[in-house]
Amino acid sequence: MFTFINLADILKNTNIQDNNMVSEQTENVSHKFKLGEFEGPLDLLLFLIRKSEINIYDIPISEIVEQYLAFLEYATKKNLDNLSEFYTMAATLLYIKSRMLLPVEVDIDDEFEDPRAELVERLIEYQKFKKLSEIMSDKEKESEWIIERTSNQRNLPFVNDDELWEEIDIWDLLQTFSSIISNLSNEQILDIYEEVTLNEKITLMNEMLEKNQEILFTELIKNNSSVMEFVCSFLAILDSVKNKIISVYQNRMFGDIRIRKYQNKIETSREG
Amino acid sequence: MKLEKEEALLEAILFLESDPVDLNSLIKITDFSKEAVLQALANLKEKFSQPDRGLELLEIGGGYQFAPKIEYWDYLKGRYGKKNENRLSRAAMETLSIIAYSQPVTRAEIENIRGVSSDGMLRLLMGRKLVKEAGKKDTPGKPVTYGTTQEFLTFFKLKSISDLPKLSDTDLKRFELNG
Amino acid sequence: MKLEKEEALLEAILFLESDPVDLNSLIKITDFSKEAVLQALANLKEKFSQPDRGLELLEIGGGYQFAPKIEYWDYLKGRYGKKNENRLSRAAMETLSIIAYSQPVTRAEIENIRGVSSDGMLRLLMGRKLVKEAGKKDTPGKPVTYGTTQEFLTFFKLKSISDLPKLSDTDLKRFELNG
Repeated sequence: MFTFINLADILKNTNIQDNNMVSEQTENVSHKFKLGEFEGPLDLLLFLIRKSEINIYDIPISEIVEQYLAFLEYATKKNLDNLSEFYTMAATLLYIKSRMLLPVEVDIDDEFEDPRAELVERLIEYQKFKKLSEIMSDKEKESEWIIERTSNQRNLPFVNDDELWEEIDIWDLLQTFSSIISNLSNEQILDIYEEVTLNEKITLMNEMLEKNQEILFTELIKNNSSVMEFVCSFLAILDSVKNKIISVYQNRMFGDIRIRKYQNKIETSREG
Repeated sequence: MKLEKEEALLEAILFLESDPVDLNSLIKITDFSKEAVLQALANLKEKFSQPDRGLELLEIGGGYQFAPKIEYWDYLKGRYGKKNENRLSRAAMETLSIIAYSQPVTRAEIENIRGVSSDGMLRLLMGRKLVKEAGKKDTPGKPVTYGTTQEFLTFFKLKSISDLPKLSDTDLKRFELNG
Repeated sequence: MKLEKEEALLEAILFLESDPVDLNSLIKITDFSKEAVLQALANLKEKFSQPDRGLELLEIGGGYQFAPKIEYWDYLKGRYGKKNENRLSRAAMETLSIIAYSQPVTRAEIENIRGVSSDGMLRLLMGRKLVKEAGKKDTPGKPVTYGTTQEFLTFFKLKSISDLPKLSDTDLKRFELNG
């Protein structure tokens, strides 16, 4: 009679070396034998065959049927689900057993005549995939850990956080600058807060010279009421002449000053 | 063959991408010839195998991808590691290996091998995107067949389905003796 | 100094991170000494500057980060650039605002205001044509100065640089009070 014992004991006594038995599955050795561990009737059959140390190609069918039915009885008592497939297999086994009992001269070596042949073939096939799924499980273990990048989406240029502007406008720029400035010491900001700066006028002048071959001094003045405007604009011209960025021309005394790019200015300024 | 520019650009692309990129995409993005891309990839692979490189160039599911070398994982696990808690059950793995090694295969064929209904397992595997419908079989009733997906290859780190691990010679003999 | 392992691990970390990683974090993750990390980073920077490398090691806002070299951006723009066409990172924005409001300004001056190396950002802004070299400063060493471009004006819909909004009166007052 089939009794439910520790799987480890069964495996310990099972010689799986040369008898075409069920493939080694030592992973569960230390576990208590559990009904739920059978994936189906074929799985159960393979277990029984292995436990009994019998040759899969010459299954003593009466013995196996007896053990199989004992399991089924136990499982039914325990109200296990999904037993229909196990019952189907029981019917198949009983059919094979009855065929084996028929008083017909059967040559056991001729597998085409053997009523067990089809079942054996299925068992072998199932056993093969069991082995393959063990290999796949090992492979899965290699993927036990995955190392993930902190962000899957990478773009140009490199965006650092999500607090970005779909469209930044000039006020964002001002605000950014303003907050940078608020953290600075006074020495660092010196001429940043002036209403008009020399640098600003130099920049404006360069900008205008990019579009026009020649500009007039008065065009640099944006606010006629500010003396600083005039001073900075004039200083900008002096500074740029000194640095050979522009050349200045005057048609007559006190006339407007005409400003042109210094020749080769681009080349000299881009060097280095 | 010296392919400095090609290698550099491919390095940049594979850095920007996090998933495997297939050859055709690489050719399209770079506008290089297939030969140049393949040769540059081979050169890259070789270079990244040097011990002063922390990444390696993997070929997974027909695509190319950088990944940190396994020997550095212990350093990286703490901050970047994620454990795969979602291991497949034995039943699911059985079903999956039948599909992987016999694809395209119908549900009836799977159930015949396993000896149990495989409806739930199939749904689970499709839910995890490891398995997909692969067409219909040209037999009466035109049953749907199933096969593995790109995600399957990625998950198992396989170059292609022909890279599936094989049975050992002993096992092979055992299963073929009376096959 | 040979730091193969250190370089390799740092390469892997900077590959996994999407934001710049500061020195302290790198030391913490790797458990290497500060000197080793700094030296390995310097070695990496040098190696990635080779023409067969498509990435470069940038130092941005006090952190380290890999980025595709600017010379390959034209290839990469189509696929990886779109989303950011109108976006600037905070670090870039800071640098740009300093240049816009203080131009012409030297790199040393920018770095003095930001407190961090602005090499990468300057190159990024120049790559995007928002900033250009604007001449040389008349001080010892004649350092290059930077200013905004025509594209800058277009981008911010400004008629001219004199249209840049001014700091508010409150800001001005605070300065005067402290000054």
